[in-house]
Amino acid sequence: MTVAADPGADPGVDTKSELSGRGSVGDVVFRGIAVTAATLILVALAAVFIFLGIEGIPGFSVDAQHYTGRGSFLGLVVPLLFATMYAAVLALIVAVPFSVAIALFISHYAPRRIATPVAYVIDLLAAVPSVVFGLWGAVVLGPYLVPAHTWLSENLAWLPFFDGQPSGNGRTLFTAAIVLAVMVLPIITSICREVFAQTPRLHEEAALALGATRWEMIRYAVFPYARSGMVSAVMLGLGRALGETMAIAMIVSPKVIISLFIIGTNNPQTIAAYIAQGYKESTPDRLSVLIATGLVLFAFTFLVNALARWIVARGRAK
Amino acid sequence: MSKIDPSVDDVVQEENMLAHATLPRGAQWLVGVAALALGGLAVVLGVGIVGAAVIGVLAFLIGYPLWALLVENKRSATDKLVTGLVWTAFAVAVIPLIWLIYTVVSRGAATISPEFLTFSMRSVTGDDQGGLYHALIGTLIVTGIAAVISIPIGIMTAIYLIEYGKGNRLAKGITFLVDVMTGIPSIVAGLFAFALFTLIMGPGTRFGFGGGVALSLLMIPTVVRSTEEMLKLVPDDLREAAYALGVPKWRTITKMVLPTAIGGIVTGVVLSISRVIGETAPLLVASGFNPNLNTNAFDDSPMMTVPVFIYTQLSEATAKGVEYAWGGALVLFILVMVLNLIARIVGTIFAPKTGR
Amino acid sequence: MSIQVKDTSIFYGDFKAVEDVTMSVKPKSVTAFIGPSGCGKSTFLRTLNRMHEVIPGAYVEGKITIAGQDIYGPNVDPVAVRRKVGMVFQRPNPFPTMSIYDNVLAGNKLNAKRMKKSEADTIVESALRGANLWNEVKDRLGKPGMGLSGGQQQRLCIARAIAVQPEVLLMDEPCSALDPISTAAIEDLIHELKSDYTIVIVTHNMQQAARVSDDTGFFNLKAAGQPGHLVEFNPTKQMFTNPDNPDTEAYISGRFG
Amino acid sequence: MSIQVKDTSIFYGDFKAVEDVTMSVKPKSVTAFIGPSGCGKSTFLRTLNRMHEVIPGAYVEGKITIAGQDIYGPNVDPVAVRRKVGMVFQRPNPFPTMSIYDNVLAGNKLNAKRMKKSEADTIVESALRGANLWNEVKDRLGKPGMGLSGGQQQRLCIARAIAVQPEVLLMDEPCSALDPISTAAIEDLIHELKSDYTIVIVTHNMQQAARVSDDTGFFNLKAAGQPGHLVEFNPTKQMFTNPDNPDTEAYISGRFG
Amino acid sequence: GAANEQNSGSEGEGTLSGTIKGGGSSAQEKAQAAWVAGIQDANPDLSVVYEPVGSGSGREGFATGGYLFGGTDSALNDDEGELTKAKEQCGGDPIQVPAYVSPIAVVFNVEGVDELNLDAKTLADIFSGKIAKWNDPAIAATNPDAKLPDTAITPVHRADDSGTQENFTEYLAAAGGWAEEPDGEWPASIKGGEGGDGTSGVVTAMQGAGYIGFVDASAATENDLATVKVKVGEDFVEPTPEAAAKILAASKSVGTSDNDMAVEVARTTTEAGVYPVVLVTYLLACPTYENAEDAANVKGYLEFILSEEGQEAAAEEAGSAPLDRETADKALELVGAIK
Ligand SMILES: Nc1ncnc2c1ncn2[C@@H]1O[C@H](COP(=O)(O)OP(=O)(O)OP(=O)(O)O)[C@@H](O)[C@H]1O
Ligand SMILES: Nc1ncnc2c1ncn2[C@@H]1O[C@H](COP(=O)(O)OP(=O)(O)OP(=O)(O)O)[C@@H](O)[C@H]1O
Ligand SMILES: [Mg+2]
Ligand SMILES: [Mg+2]
Repeated sequence: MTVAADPGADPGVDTKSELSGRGSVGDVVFRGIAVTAATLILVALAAVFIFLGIEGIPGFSVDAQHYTGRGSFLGLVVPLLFATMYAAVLALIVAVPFSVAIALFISHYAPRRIATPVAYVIDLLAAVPSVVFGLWGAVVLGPYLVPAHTWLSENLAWLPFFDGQPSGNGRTLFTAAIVLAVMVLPIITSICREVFAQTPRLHEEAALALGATRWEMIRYAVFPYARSGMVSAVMLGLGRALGETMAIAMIVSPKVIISLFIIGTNNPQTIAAYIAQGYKESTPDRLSVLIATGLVLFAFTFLVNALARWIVARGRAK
Repeated sequence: MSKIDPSVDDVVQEENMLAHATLPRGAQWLVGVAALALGGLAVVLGVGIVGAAVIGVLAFLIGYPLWALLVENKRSATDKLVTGLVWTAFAVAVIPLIWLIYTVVSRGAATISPEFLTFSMRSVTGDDQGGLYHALIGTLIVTGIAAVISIPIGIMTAIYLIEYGKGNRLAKGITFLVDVMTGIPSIVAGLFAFALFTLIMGPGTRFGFGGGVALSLLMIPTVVRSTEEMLKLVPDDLREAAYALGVPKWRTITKMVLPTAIGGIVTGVVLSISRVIGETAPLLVASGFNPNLNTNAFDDSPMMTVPVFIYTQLSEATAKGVEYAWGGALVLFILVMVLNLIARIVGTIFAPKTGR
Repeated sequence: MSIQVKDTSIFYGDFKAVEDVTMSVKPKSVTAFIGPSGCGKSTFLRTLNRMHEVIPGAYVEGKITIAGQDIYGPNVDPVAVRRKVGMVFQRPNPFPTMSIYDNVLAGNKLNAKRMKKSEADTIVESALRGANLWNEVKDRLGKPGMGLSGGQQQRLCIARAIAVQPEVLLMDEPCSALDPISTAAIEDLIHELKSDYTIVIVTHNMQQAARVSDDTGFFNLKAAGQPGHLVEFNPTKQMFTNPDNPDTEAYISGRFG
Repeated sequence: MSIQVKDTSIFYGDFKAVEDVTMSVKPKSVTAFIGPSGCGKSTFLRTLNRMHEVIPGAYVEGKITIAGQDIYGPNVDPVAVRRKVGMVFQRPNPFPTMSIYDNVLAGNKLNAKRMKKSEADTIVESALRGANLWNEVKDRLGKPGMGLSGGQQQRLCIARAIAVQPEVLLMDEPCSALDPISTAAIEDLIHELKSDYTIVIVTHNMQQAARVSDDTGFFNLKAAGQPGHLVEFNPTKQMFTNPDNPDTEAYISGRFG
Repeated sequence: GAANEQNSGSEGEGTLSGTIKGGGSSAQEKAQAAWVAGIQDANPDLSVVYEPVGSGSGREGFATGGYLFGGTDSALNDDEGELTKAKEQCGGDPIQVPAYVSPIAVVFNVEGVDELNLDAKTLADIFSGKIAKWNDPAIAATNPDAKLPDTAITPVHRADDSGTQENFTEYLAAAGGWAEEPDGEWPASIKGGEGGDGTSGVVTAMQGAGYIGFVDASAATENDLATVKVKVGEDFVEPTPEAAAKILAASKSVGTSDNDMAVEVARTTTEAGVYPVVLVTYLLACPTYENAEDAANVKGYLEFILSEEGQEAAAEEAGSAPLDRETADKALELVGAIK
């Protein structure tokens, strides 16, 4: 471009054309595509919501016989919602510490020779279909955990979770929570591992140079940096746990009740499993009840996410 | 930290500067052996393998930091405790993983045979040899459709959120909705797709494309979230460097930002495929059941998929069905393993070359 | 390419970082900006190629013309501005996915310009020579740019900027991570480039300003939290021997004293 | 705290970056390292507080003693070494999620010692004053450290390092992103700190080396790709007036010439 | 038949061709598989798809025209307008014929007990939780020789909505004084007990000691589960296909039209050798189809199902009881009128 004329003498008719917006077509198109994609999500979600609404709203008030003996929609959905939340929370209580620990293990503790295969194996686990988890939980893990059930009911019966007659075959929420935890673990782990590994070296070194031990370095440099990534990892895990259908349906012996007791034969029933188990034989009225419970679950995840968002935002503001 | 009077600079002081007592080298092994011995003792005393393992691990978890606390200091003890916890967590979590994988592999391997992989279940009754060829093809097609729908939408949405929307209202709303989307129960996604195509194509439509749509509903949020995280990790410095070279924004994104983040994005995408490839409930509802091979995803006839194959085989409650179910599980597992391998290779090829 | 700046104020959202700058940068000369940290030198420099606006909420008031054309005018494509006005940043930022070779060619490659291998080789070699990096890297052009030391990385970034042959070159403390030998080479390069380009440089090194620049602008802050402003803009010789403003003298002598 | 280095070579995996350094740093003095880019100054500096080994595959051969104790000895905890040997990096790296206040206190908090608010305030203020940043940030101590300009960030990092009162302070081009006023303040600070700490500084600014240091080490590269080595280590005065080695003279005069 | 896609069913020479799709009862899945295999072997150009989506979805699919034929465990009725919808869709009274009768086995897993005889009342009390121990006098009364342990009884039901369950509770209600409304869903008011998802879920649950449950008789045989002999009249009857087959003759018709062969099963029968805990499952079809090929295919398929060969195939594959010829002939007559 050194050919450009002396700018003092030539204030530039030709430069005018050079600066005006030719290159912007690509930008407009690309941006348009991006906005369209983003909007599509909005549309899809609205469609799901509308569908659930249209198909589900009649289910709020049908014949009492369709509410699984709970009398009314509210009487049905409250225990279901409780159970959904309860199972997800139990699973996350188990999964989150392990996921974070394993992610740290891979990113900061293990020698590379171990870390790579471990990461690989854990990624693989995300791929095991939920029916297989269900099968494994019901056939293999459940019976294996029967002694644990007995032990818990004998020794920790003062906790409401374990206060009662233990199951004889392990088909309980206790087993399901563990299986669910194993199911969400790879999701949480792989995102955490990714964000942990991306902590800028500079920040890690800054902490180390201040005389931080490895753990302190992680607390000072890695966790703060990874916080939002960790929250979204947990949210993804929560989403999966809330919506998990087959594994819970196959493992748990359910009942539509509110109960903290997780090692017996009557375990609280979750919404997704309830829908799966009811939908095959359903008549139109019954189906609308099932879809209405789906709508409630959907609305509930909406609330949970709003809450999580609020918590993150508050944490950031500090 | 109290500052040592710097004018007093003698050897004694220098000694206690760095030579604070430390655990001997290999202390962890010593404690480990002791913990193992304790566990062994527990076995001898008849505690049982699981109990003994718990005792051994606890002994290590407590003993090692405690020793450090006595000899070194609290911080070092905390560090060692966390190290111990991380290793223990890893070991404990790996148990069910390995166990599950072992179960799938050992039970599935017995079933897998050339016939199992190349036969469908068309006209298979009793002890006839059947297979999951039709389901495998179906899974590839249905998941492929889901991927073709979700990956562009997901990645472009993430691009919008990170590169264009930064903090504006639409972006905030969409981020929120994407989070909400992760909470759609998979069966609801299936019911939605089924109802949608019942409306469009006529009643009772179960076909491959419907399954693909249901899965993409589940896949999109995962793609968006993971892509978003990866794009966030590309430093702004680099974008500015590209802008300053007179590169338009869209070229900066496509040629610089995406390649820089591609390793993570591919991992995320594969993870999201892995997440949906094993979905059963939505496929049962939306793409249905078919013992025959069907390669047309848009034809109004059901398309079998491996998870549904597994589920229906299981629900037969026969020995053969259970065997086929494990076989199907192993096939799915191998499929994902291959996908992961590809992702890993792609990831390494395009990973930022730090030169380290 | 002369640059005219009139009554320009620069904002980060609500925060006014730079206030009311008016100056005229002569074409084919080197102009240096000096001033204390935080006074807005980098901020001001970035408005000259519309890089400022990539920060969300950031905007510019006033009028800036390059070669007679208002670069903030309604029909102007910022991308076109940036192609004409190159930039080297304070912190080296080579593209991590690219080799040294590709980094130098990034300006062309990212814009999908086709060129012959020999042509590309020529551009790479001359840009790297210009940045005094050729000898150090000629045997490992295929290696990643991130594997170089800090100083080497910065020189790579300079090579990358000059490889696209802009008409104006903005440099934000380009030598702050460089050793004297590289610095001297860059300074020589600036001297050379001056015959083709209009160069604006931010520097903390007053000798450097004195050595390389024809004109100097001194920015200052009235107080912390207040916007920065241009105290004095004069030919470098005059600035360093007989500044108009007592603050300038204080600042410069503070350095030399 | 005297530092003795004997026959030390430093590696990144297979690549030998620095070869065979032997030197003796006097306690309570300022020692400067100079040399061309890529010669291994930063690398060498990082071995003095065992930061080098945090890079995977990196290792050190030879013997380095601080205050008579082998810091690579079998019983030595690298964490303890780093607590006694503070460090300021070439690129500012405040903790992104912390406020300015918390950044300064980061090191102190690590010691898990409960501090009274007033005590903490005192430490923060004196460290920030020491880094000549107090006036600029005193009204926004609660704001994030990343919101500062580059120079301000670097001064924040210096404040953070001196807040824990280490016995040795390593600085890797601490002023390369600073303006002269801040630089002068830091140089003054170094003068002050010297009575309490042993200071080792890497700098490209030869005047700075001349101004602040008692001893100077000159590193050089025989050729690109070869390991760097210590050419000469002598009192600064002698180095700048009458160097032992013709290479040193060439390098230094190249700067001044 | 062979399952390899490339050379499937080349032996047949039937003339039917095209594809028909039906769906419904998952209990019929195995029998349908056998029928599909049979008809496809005979007609290589015909594809029959049966989707085991559940009876409810099957009826819905049939009523809305999504399925050309349906399979259902409980007869189509008009409680929620399904029958009306189906009438509209078919343009006439839908054909509803029994497909087969399938015995439901009550299975148990009690240590040291190989045989168990129970009457309806005791069964109802066990499943409602009123009888909680294996050594309860009511159980001992019908099993004087068994060594019944003093352990808890865990009754297993279906966690999902199921036709098997509906028929089982129907039996309990009719013969045993079961207080709840018979339904596919297990009544929520009953405390205790355990739920299993699908037949396989119940089979899995039966691993637990002290468990009692009910599954399709073929699943009981397939999984080696011990079965209860149920008291009918003065005898205790095993759930064999032969015993189950006799029930239809004893049951009365409750069809809503001439095309409807729905029956009310005689649960309380005292006839010797009849097993009353059965599931009668039906096939749904329209009397007329718009498309002649569809009509021919559905007609051909249903005729095959009702033929002796078809009934035999189902019995072999699914352990069901073939229809007695009288019923089958009547059904064939209805099906034969499809056009
Ligand atoms: N992205 C940003 N958002 C908000 N304020 C900013 C941002 N970048 C810089 N500032 C503020 O703008 C003012 C000018 O900063 P600038 O980086 O331009 O200073 P500078 O003169 O280049 O300093 P230095 O010599 O340290 O690089 C400072 O008060 C700084 O805190
Ligand atoms: N992490 C690393 N891995 C491999 N090689 C490295 C790494 N960091 C630096 N090097 C190499 O080691 C040599 C010394 O680099 P170093 O950063 O110590 O130089 P320097 O003297 O500090 O240079 P500058 O003045 O540019 O900062 C260089 O050849 C560099 O390429
Ligand atoms: Mg700046
Ligand atoms: Mg360096």
